[in-house]
Amino acid sequence: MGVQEQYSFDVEALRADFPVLDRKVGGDPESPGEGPGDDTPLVYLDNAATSHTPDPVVDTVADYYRSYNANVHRGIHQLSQEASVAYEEAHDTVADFVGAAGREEIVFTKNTTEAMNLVAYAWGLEELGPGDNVVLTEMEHHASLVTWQQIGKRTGADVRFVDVTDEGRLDMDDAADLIDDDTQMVSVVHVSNTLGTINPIGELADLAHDHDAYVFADGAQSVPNRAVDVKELGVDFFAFSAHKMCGPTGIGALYGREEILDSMQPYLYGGDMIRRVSFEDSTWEDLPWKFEAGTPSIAQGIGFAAAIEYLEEIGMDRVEAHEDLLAEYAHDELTALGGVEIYGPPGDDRGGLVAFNVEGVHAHDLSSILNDYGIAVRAGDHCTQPLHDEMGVAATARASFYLYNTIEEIDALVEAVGEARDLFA
Amino acid sequence: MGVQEQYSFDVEALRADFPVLDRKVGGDPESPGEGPGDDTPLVYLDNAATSHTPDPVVDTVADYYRSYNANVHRGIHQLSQEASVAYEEAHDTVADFVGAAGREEIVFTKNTTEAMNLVAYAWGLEELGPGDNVVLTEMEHHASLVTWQQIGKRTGADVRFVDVTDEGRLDMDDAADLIDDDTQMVSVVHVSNTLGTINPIGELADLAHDHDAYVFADGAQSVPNRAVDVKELGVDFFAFSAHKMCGPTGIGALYGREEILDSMQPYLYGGDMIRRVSFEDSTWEDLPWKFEAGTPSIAQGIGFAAAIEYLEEIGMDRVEAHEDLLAEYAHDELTALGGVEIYGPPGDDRGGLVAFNVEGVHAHDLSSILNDYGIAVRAGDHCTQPLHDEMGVAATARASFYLYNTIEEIDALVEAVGEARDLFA
Amino acid sequence: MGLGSDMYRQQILDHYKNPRNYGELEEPDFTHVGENPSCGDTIQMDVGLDEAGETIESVRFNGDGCAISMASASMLSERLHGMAVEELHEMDTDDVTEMLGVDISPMRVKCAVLGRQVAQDGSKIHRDELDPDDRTITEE
Amino acid sequence: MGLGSDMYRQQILDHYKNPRNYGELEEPDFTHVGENPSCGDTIQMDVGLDEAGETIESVRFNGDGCAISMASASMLSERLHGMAVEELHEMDTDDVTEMLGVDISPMRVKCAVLGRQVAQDGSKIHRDELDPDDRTITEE
Ligand SMILES: Cc1ncc(COP(=O)(O)O)c(C=O)c1O
Ligand SMILES: Cc1ncc(COP(=O)(O)O)c(C=O)c1O
Repeated sequence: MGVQEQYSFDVEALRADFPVLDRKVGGDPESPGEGPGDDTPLVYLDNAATSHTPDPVVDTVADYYRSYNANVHRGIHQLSQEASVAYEEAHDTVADFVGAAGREEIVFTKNTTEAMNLVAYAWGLEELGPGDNVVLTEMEHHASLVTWQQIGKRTGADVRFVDVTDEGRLDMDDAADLIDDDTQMVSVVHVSNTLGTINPIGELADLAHDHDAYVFADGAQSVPNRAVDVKELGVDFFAFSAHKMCGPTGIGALYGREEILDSMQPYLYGGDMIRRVSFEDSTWEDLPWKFEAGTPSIAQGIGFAAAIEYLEEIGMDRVEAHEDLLAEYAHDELTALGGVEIYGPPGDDRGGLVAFNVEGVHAHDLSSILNDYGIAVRAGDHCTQPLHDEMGVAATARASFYLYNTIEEIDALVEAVGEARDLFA
Repeated sequence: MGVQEQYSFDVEALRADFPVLDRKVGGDPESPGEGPGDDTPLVYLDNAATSHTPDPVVDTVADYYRSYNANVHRGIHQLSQEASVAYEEAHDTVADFVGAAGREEIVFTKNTTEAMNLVAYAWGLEELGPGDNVVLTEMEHHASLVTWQQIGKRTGADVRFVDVTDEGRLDMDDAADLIDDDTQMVSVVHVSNTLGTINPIGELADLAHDHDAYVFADGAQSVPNRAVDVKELGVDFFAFSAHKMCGPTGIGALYGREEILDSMQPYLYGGDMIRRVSFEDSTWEDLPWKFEAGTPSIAQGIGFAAAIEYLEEIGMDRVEAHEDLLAEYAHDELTALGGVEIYGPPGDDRGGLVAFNVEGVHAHDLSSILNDYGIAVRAGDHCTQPLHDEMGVAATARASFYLYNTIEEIDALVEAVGEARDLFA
Repeated sequence: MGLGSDMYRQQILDHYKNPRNYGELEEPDFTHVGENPSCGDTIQMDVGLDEAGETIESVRFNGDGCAISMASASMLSERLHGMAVEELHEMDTDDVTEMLGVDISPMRVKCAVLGRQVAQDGSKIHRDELDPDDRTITEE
Repeated sequence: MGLGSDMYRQQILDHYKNPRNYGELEEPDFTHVGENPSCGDTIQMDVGLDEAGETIESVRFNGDGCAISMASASMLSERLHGMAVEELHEMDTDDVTEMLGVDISPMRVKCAVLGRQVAQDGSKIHRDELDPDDRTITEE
């Protein structure tokens, strides 16, 4: 194809770090990890759901358990010192990666979803009330949509949704209408996990700040793929998950501006987040520990930092270039195939994923058939049910790319989609 | 000593599964995992803070990443099927282990602390109000003490503390006085992480149920060490953490009786916990998924099940016998040493830990000195500050044991404590 | 190829493209609707019984969904003709896959059994064994 | 042996067991209390200055805590005699460990520096450079 020559780094060499990419599929799914019962090589295009984890990250996690496993923060013994330093410095690594001022602005959470809930509970439940409103978009992931919807119900605050245009972009006129002086929070997805749209966070932040509202950008699909600087974006809160960016499951981060986090009451209560406790009352630890109650996800936090170091070694600009290349190629080839409807903006202006439907083929059938070809895509509503309702479809198939995916894998996808189309014709 | 002959399993052979036990300490704590700068063998007696993780568990986690890493629940492709089956079955394994009816009664949380907060938020914030009360004990861990204290403040409910006797036991007469018809919840630690006391959960559950109150037992220090059956205990809620029982960090479990969990509103909102979402409202998934929002801690959940299988292979009765042996031996030897004050019940009636102070030596100094001998103990308030205030000390040193600890390690502890005592004499 | 391809044998595709007994009964003895939310599948089953109420005499189904759920409902609608209601109640997942004649991959079983579940639940409601407010949902 | 043992050299133990300048000043120019919550260490420093307010003339400390924090406060109280206030303000962690003459393991640094921090914060409050409501806490 000659497209490989455009790769911004040595993709084939990098694939060696991901043994799961050598999986053959077709085995007995009831016996995971027991190896293939078939010879179909895996083509993994479900990276927006979760990315794979390279050996250096898996090894970092294993090394924690094998060399210096201990509880953090309060131990005087050496293992605890080592674990504490590594866990606390992981916050610095994450902070640096997204341009936060320091560890005091980075709270480790379970995932993006918990980060959203943390702010909804610790800030929203306290600050919102009847007459206030929270502005979302029609393309929000359930992580923010359901959370603010339910917090709205509990506090009496109104929840509004910025329209999505036919091209899959935010209607910024509608945004300007909806965001008003009663708006307390604008919660918006940075890169849509269904449409691939890259939203104009800076503009939305300006709109929100003009009305003294906060902005929470959901970076679950942006941080894995592009260089992000929260200060440049001008957001007040930002969240992302390690498992979508070469990191372990079970860990994510909330960025919050220090003044705001400082003014917020705690969210989870327990050990490690307190300063003094009596039977009557308690006082709280400094940031970010105030928001990390109980034994934290130590191994996963350390693994998160290792994932960031892995990505930084490649360079986020190169990762983004690779995603752009694959997304545009997939968009073009699926379009050329015919009988395929693709959702969202054009191929040269989107994050690294393509959601589509094939005429006459239900997305779940399509996904089953692609699975027979070893191709892993996601079929469903991708946690954006209301957006799917707006698009008038129950489900879409979504192919999403990451740094180890290749042009050949997209060729395999396109060919298999063609076969499915013909099967149902 | 001859005491080894009383071991209920081959402790030396088992230690081979825990490479961290071969650590030498004295190296540079700023460079974790880079190996020792000294030759002092590690004696790890900080298991109540966190236990070590055996190779079979570490390998299970690594194998997930290397062989079938994928997001769960909704994927049709094979990796997602494999990951889903393994993650969902991990709930069954945990349910079986503690005698729950099935996966619908087991919610995976970050840790014990989050499990407590889940109930405090999803049940407590809704159900508690002025006039109600929650009964705790003076020996509660901050995980429950601070949580109910703060939920009490937010709802207007009264929070009461059952007295601890001089011998470190619950004053059951006081419990009978405090638990009344306005009591909605009795939240009590099963095995105290400071005193080692094994509390009479069954009796407390009867008291609570006589007054139509729920019982939440904190099993963080009991499940790792003894066979637990939540139905036999008669509790309504129960919680524990994998990292204290050979499992990964970042995962724990909440047991809740199905009828109660079913009647509760969700806690965290987002993907995977919903059935239908519109812009206006949402409906919820079945148990336990209703309480697991967002991408779960998949690798850690699978690792949790592997830890349970590891423990079951040894047998929980044997684990308990080993803990009893070590706790009694340590209690006796430290008592015999002289100049040591030990907190809590006698040596033959306690969980596998001993908290103590040496006359004239601050616990932090003691811990520093023990660290020089390679001995890792915890010094501080062990997240029971109010209990320490009651005991009239700012801090205690705590040695806590697990299945890989030996009589020789306790001998080393006792000898080093003696040296510290003499140094300060 | 793995399990899935097998799922789209000619017979399945034929039933999907040309569903049998598609539509509604004018005077069904019972009618019931169920869904499989994760796929967005929805199926309605209309059933007519004999005088004794023991044997199924007529069946129509309609709805929207993936090939597996639609083909399975279509094949079921043929199978149910003349079947004793008792026998319907005894149909389990194995009977459905046997009827389909293909291996169903685990994540698609809920699609395959939707039609059967709707028919069973409809009959149970008809017999007052199930609360009519209970919705039929095939999802674990 | 590692870092820690070194911490309990004779000099440290001597200052711990026989603290110098222990007590309170009758008329201090400033007095301040600080704590290290995780250890439960609490230290009060009373300081008297010369007429110009530039040189430290008298120091007393009291409190409760581990050997490192107490010995460090005791040694500091000796060192401060006759020291320029400016010099006190310039003291950093290295100066404290140098004064102690031993390596301080990372988790104990907050104990070692508590006395110095209390003295510095007290002086800053005296100079109106710090809000008197700010508590002195040595914990990262
Ligand atoms: C009795 C008790 N409860 C609760 C906890 C909290 O556990 P985690 O930190 O895993 O949430 C602990 C451990 O620190 C404990 O010992
Ligand atoms: C845009 C977006 N937001 C939020 C999430 C939720 O992330 P997590 O499941 O890791 O909490 C996802 C991924 O599923 C996503 O794509």
